[in-house]
Amino acid sequence: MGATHLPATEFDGIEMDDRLEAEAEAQLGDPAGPMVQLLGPDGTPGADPVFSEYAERLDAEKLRGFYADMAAIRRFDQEATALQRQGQLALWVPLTGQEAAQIGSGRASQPQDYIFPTYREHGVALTRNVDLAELLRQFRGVSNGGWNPKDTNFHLYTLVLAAQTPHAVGYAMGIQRDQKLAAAAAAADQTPEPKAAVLVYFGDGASSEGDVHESMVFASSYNAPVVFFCQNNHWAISVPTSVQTRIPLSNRAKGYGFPGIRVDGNDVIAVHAVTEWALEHAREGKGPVLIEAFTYRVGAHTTADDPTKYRESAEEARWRAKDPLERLEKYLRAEGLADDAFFEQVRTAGDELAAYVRKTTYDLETPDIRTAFANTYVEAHPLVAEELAWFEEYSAGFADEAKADQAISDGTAHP
Amino acid sequence: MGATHLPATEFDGIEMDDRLEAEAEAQLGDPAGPMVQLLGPDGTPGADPVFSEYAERLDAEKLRGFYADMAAIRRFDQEATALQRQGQLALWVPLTGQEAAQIGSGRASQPQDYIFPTYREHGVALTRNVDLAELLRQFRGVSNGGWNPKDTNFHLYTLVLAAQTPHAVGYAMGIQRDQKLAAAAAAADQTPEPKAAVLVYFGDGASSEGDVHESMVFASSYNAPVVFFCQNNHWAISVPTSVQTRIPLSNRAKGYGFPGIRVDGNDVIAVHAVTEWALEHAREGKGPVLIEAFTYRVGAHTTADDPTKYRESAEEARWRAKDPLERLEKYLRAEGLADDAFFEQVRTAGDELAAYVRKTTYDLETPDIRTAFANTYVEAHPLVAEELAWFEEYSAGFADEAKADQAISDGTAHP
Amino acid sequence: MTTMTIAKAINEGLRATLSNNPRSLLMGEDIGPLGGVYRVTDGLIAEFGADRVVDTPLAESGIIGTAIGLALRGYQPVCEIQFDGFVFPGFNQITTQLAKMHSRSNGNLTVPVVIRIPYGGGIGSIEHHSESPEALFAHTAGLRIITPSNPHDAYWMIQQAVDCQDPVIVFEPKRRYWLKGEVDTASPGTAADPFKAHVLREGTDATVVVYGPLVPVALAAANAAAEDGHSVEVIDLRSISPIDFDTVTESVKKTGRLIVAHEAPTFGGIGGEIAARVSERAFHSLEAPVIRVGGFHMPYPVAKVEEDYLPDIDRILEALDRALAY
Amino acid sequence: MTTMTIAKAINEGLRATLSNNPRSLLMGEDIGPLGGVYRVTDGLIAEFGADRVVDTPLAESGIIGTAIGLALRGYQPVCEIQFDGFVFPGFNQITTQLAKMHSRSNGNLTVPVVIRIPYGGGIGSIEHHSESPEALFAHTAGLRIITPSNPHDAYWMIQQAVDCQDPVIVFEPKRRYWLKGEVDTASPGTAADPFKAHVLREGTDATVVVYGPLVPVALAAANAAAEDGHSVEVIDLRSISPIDFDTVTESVKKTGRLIVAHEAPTFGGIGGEIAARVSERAFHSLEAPVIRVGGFHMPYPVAKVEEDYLPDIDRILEALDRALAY
Ligand SMILES: Cc1ncc(C[n+]2csc(CCOP(=O)(O)OP(=O)(O)O)c2C)c(N)n1
Ligand SMILES: Cc1ncc(C[n+]2csc(CCOP(=O)(O)OP(=O)(O)O)c2C)c(N)n1
Ligand SMILES: [Mg+2]
Ligand SMILES: [Mg+2]
Repeated sequence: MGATHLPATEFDGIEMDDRLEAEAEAQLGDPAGPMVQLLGPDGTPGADPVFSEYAERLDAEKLRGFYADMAAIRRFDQEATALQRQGQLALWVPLTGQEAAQIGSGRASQPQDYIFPTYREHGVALTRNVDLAELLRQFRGVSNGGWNPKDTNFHLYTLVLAAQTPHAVGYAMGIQRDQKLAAAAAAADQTPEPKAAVLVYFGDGASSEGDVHESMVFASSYNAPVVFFCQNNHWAISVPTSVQTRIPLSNRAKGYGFPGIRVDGNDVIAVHAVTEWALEHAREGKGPVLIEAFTYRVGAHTTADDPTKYRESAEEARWRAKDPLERLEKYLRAEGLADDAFFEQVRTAGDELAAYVRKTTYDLETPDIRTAFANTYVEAHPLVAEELAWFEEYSAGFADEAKADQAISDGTAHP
Repeated sequence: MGATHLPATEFDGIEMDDRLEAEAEAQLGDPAGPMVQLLGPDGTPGADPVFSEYAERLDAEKLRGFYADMAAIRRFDQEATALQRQGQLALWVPLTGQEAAQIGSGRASQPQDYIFPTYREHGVALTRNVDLAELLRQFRGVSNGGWNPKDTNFHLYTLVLAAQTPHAVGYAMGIQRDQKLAAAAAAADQTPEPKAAVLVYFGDGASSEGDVHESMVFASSYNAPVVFFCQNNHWAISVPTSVQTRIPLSNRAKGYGFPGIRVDGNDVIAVHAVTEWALEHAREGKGPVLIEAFTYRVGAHTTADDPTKYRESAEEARWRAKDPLERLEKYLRAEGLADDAFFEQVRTAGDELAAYVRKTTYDLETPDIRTAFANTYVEAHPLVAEELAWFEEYSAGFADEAKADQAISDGTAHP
Repeated sequence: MTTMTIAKAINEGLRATLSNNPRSLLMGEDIGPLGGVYRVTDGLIAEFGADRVVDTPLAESGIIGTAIGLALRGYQPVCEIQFDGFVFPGFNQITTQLAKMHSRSNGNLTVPVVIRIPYGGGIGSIEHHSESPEALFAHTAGLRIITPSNPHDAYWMIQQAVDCQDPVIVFEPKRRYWLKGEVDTASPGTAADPFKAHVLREGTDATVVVYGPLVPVALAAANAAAEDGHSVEVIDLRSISPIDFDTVTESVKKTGRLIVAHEAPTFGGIGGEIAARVSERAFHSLEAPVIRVGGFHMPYPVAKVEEDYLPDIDRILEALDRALAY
Repeated sequence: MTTMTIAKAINEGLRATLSNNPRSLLMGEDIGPLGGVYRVTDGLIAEFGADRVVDTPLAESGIIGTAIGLALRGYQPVCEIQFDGFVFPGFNQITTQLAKMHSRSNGNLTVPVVIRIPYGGGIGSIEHHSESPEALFAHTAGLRIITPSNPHDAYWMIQQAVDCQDPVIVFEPKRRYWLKGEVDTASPGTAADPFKAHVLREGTDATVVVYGPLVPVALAAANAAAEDGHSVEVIDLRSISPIDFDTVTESVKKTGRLIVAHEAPTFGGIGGEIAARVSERAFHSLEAPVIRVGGFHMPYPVAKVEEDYLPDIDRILEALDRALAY
């Protein structure tokens, strides 16, 4: 079949099936297609005609910062897992293995950008200065949204998979409108706001949800300043990525006509470069970008999960060999950008963070259901008021009973 | 930017925006990209390395049949529109302009294939031997599904846009399972069933719904024998295709790794060839295909619609010049495959069809709400029984009242 | 005072909103040049431009979802869902996201999205175009649901919905779009609170509670009952969530009998909630059980039999007879 | 008779179905090698293979939608929705397609799809993992909804659901998955009809109607009430659509008082339907209004306060006191 007749795929329609099979198989291990990589698993730097430029902007301090961030969030992850084991948290969602994808992308964002995470983006939270103790509230069962997104432009975690993706596009449509208003204001001699974009995270599993599609349709239609960041960590709980797609997820962008880039998600430098490029692209009004960060969830899906049910430990071992921290450490040491003292300092800082998190978790306030009554609506609501009144009376009854019981056992009860 | 680094799109990430803009603009008129065409608007045949072979299989009778089908369904469309104007139908959804897309694809299907239409596929219905009078039941308001899909393997119309697409994939998954059972049966020396596939229709507007995406994900994941047939008729009621996508819709297949083909939807020979190829592909276990038939809705969205509110009549005129019937007529005449007598005969047959439809529409039974009570559940249901009993008593009350009134006016009422 | 239809009143209400509130915008399928399939947004894109009146891709989850995002950025989107039966692709965004955002953010975030849904039957239409799914939203905390029955209410309620900091669903009684009435565009008057029920007609023997499309039906039934010597009080609920139980209970304490009618199927409908709560609040006043009049437990039937399905004057009178028979 | 948990009973029921019915199959997220997040499908993929136990892409609309297609081709799919709060992306397919297919085809087509949904709270979980959305499905005609409260029912009801030619949603009380009980795998006995309510405890002073997770709570409340000298009848509804009103009405005619409890929010919940219909059927027998006990009108709250939200023994006793006070 002539290639001219299948403009819609790069596959030859007749032979494509065998190729597709082969490719799909290949992807289950290492990615078959090209992938942006600027730092190999052994710490050797790579080169790229476009993204090397972004990597070159990074000075030693920035690079050390990446390492410190990744080490901090890994230490935090271990501490949270421990807290869950001790019953201090109801559940924990570990990120180990995905530090580069999260720190690299988060550090590429600007304060004026707005970020929609899913529920595993603790590393991104760190880059947005979210108090990590606040982040644990949700997992301790004392809050559904532990922090105020207005403080950090880091939205709450969303547990309904992919539901945040259209929010991100809508937010970006709001930025577009704000920019028009700002342009008018600037004409009226005010300082213009810095241009902003939206960065939205979702997983390889979530990519199958219809909301991701509708978001991409809207984003493309309105040329919205949004970067879709898909962390392909190879698993959706027990389901491998091959069930969601038979070709790299970055290809999804082809259906909508905006760039899709697959990047080595364990290479913090490449992730940072690609995300910085994509956010600039979006902020400049050039439209959406899809980034697929090819990475791996080294631990369990959550502390309630048991990966031995569905995958080989050999696979985990293969990916541990591509560890994002180790490769950056190798690079920093090889280039003489960091010494033992630095790594020692990072370790100490990690321990301090862990201690802080442990303490603040123990101290987290116990919530009151009255808060839930108060926050269901912004404005007054008669049904909520009625139910709250009932609850108060009902609770007071128990208090009275308790008092009475106490009085009886105290012997102070009036007969 | 090196093309190697953006495997996920064929666009150069940095320059893509201008190109995208230009391409999108171009697509609003004629398609910019290549498109399968075997019969030009002026009736001159085209050639194609793959699909010409399929066209060559068509003998004169088949081609005349295509013409007769297209003429019949256009005549039917006019009659239904007239019936709506006369108040015999509540609503009509005209297909004029899309005859080639529908007859070409419908005629490419085999009896064992199962077809899921949306709500405008009257031409496909014709190719499946659906009684066109039965088809009008829905639009007369006497039935939600005028025919039994089991008789024709042509499913009911679905009005919730895109909702039928996952049904199609599920049905195809059923075919896969049946084929395994059949293979076992064949081994046990029974005649094997002919291989089957599913053909599912949806519009350019519906393509934005999440269900289309989830369907393509499932179809690709299970390599299901399903052909997605998108009739891009340029409009979703008043919204142009450019709001749904900025590049050809056939590109959507690229995101899932199966072939996507754009075909001239006003060229019945090309549509037939491409669909035949795609259905064979699916039946042979090679997986799904997306076909985008590039066509135009020449009339209103429905008889309730007023296209002058949203588009120029010049656009309609431009598309009338690409009329699917005229171009086939030109070709048949030029090649000496049909003469005046044939076209006269087609006209007479059309008038007969119109007369039949008119008569059967007048005669269509008036439904009874008791049918709705009966068909809500397959098995007995106490609430339905209770409500039906109430309804019978209530209705009987009116009958009694009417009888009493009658008796009074007759003077036969007992005091 | 101006006379206009409900459709026109909503159009004017939206025009007023777009004029007064620079961060409000409209979104939906075909609401631009076409002006919506019911012409409710007619002329607005010409006046306010495509950034304020947005023809969206055909995807309801995308419409609600992006509206939530716009609201998070400080905008006040008014989404049109083309027909009642087509809200369901957006159900997840409404139920799990829109309704809960304020609560789950501990009050830090507000998402004042308005969703307009033409609803109800009686227009001889095809499948999915005649449904009354209000109960499926009323059960979810965090949403408010209102439904106007006349042009004056329609004009003001749409604006009040946008002003409200909670998400509001406005169910518009589509078969009454062409119902004409007086609108006072200068002042809402008694329509100042969209969440309050209105006693439209006073009576002493029984109370009929209705909303939206059935309001004229109930008033006609009350007229017919009056001829038979029964004095019927008619209440237009106006707000389905919250429900103004004070007004309803007060009426029932006076009349002793309650009929609730809606087009939605009786089983699991909002009539059950009203019956249950009023029975609790006015137990000793009730001379008869609350009688519900509603759709049957079946998908909305085909147009040619919808008259048998829809609560009409006779069905309300039959219920009244049953209530009076106790 | 064998002793097993509810989770195990469903697992055994599914195993029996897969063995007996070659056209049945299971579909869902993580139901394969993992055996489902609650291990309800544990071991089944090993026994029946990946064509019968299908790990699907992560897309609920796709799961329900393809199940409908499989049913149209003559298969009987059993879909697992991972948690109550995640059914909403599939709501459109359930409400507009699955429920209506038989009706809209004039009875020509059947779609015997089963949807399993673990539901309810009390497990200290995070958001969206503790909800009780049954009322949002009960309002839609064409669906049937059942919920087992013990292993014997669970074993049989899941099989009966697959056998039923109508679509059936099975709400599984997730906090009772580990509740043990006797299962007679040889015969359903009194559990032969999944749509019939069971009187679990007889009484004379009041009736308590519950289902699913609250059944043990109601039984415990009845025990406590007995100590105070009140004789309480406890009914396990078992089927939420249809509701076995005959059994409930008969009981209320005897006891004169009814309390309905469910975890779902009271407002717009199925308790309203029960209160309304029983009030109509047993008006003269009711000594008190039907008292409903349910969740508050708020999104399901965070784990640390769910005890304040969930109906428990004390809440049922308080309702009983109120009913007895009339
Ligand atoms: C709509 C919805 N369906 C199901 C779930 C249950 N669930 C939680 S996480 C998960 C897997 C997600 O996989 P992926 O998107 O790859 O993200 P990852 O956990 O790997 O970061 C599932 C099925 C959910 N949260 N939301
Ligand atoms: C889910 C849903 N939303 C909205 C509608 C209302 N509606 C009916 S047809 C239509 C436009 C469909 O356009 P397209 O898919 O291109 O098909 P065409 O009518 O052009 O054949 C709309 C918005 C619907 N039927 N279903
Ligand atoms: Mg994943
Ligand atoms: Mg179209």
